[in-house]
Amino acid sequence: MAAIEMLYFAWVREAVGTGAETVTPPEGVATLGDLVGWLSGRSPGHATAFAEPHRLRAAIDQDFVDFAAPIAGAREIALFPPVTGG
Amino acid sequence: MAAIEMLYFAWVREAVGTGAETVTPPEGVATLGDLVGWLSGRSPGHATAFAEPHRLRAAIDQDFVDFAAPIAGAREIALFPPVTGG
Amino acid sequence: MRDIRVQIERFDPGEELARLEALGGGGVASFTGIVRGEGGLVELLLEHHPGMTAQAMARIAVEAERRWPLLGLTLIHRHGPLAPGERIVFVGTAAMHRGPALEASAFLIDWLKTAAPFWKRERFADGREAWVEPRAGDAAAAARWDDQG
Amino acid sequence: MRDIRVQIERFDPGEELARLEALGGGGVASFTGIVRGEGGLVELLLEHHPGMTAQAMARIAVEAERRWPLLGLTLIHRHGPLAPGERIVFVGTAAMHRGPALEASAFLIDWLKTAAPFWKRERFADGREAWVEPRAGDAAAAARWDDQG
Repeated sequence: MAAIEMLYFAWVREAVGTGAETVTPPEGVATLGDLVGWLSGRSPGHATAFAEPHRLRAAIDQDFVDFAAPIAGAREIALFPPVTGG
Repeated sequence: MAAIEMLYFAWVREAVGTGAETVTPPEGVATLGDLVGWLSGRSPGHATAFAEPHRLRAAIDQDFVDFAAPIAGAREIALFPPVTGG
Repeated sequence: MRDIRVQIERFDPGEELARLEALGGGGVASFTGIVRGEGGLVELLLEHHPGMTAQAMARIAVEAERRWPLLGLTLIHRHGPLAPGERIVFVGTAAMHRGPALEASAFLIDWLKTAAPFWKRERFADGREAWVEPRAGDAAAAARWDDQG
Repeated sequence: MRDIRVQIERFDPGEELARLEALGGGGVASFTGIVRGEGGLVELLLEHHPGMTAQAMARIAVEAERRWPLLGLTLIHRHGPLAPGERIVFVGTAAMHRGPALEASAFLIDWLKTAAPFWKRERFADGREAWVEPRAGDAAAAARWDDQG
């Protein structure tokens, strides 16, 4: 699978410890849900950030998506809390 | 019956030919509807202004009222078209 | 804060908003009505019932304050002759959260249209003059709030 | 006219309204969001997804233009550190009549709250910091427009 640019925002960014990283998930990581599970193994910070998936929201290539979304072809995936702008 | 200060606005004022006049209706003129009928006899301008009562609105002592309202005790009565401010 | 003005003079929505913003709330909503220059309109004359207008506007304000938790409310209505592009009316509201500010400003302008004693006369480039008829939708727009009182 | 800005700089609602008023419509509505200084708040930090924000805001604008006949629409959202009393967000709409202007401005701020990638962190006088949780009502406020599309 191709490399994916991961972006993290707000407390997800703080827990992971970085706002951006490039990852190359193995075969079998097909959906966004799969990806989050796989990312959780990268570090204790990742594990903390992704421990409660219902608290996360996501965008693939800058479109909001849910965790069933396939990640094939994704270049950029952002993980973040529910938005609180406005 | 005591004297009443009549006020006219917009095209009602133009048709009557004045914006204000003092009138003393006779006994038997009990409601606003009665008053409008009685005023119609004062001049051709009054008759024109009040020819279509459904096009008129009214306020007694600066409260909107309908034509069934009694005029006893009224000091000021305004007759005008539906409002178009805002 | 409740500020109600009926005036011939122009007003500045930016200044009015700044006053409402200073009240400590999280949301300020406004509506500004402007004279449209359609159909060759050269002047809009606003007539009103001087004794009644401020009181009618105060009642509308009180009703808005009863329905929503407002920190501030500004109503300005001009009268006299107005040219196309000039501001006629300003409604501004401040509240802790956006919902009350937005709803109250919509309520206030809907009610001003039907419950404040103003009348508009249009004068056109060809000399024609006509009193504005109420729009059919105005009574309906005001009435929709009756269900929610 | 469609003007969408994501900026650190302050903005002036009066100037923004004047631009919308100049479009020839009869009604201009606005909403301004302001940092509340409750609970000893000393700073609100607005983080956003730089690549996605302008596009997400443009989509919200397109949706508003699809639903209402607007002459103009202005969306400004600040990011970075903000002090209590500072303006965060401005929504302004211009239309021929008041209904579309008022409804579109309420729609735009409701959707900005739920569909634009901004996050707020609060810093308090006692040193405490916390990311703002979405208000339960925000999703509901945005969802009520779904029935009306």
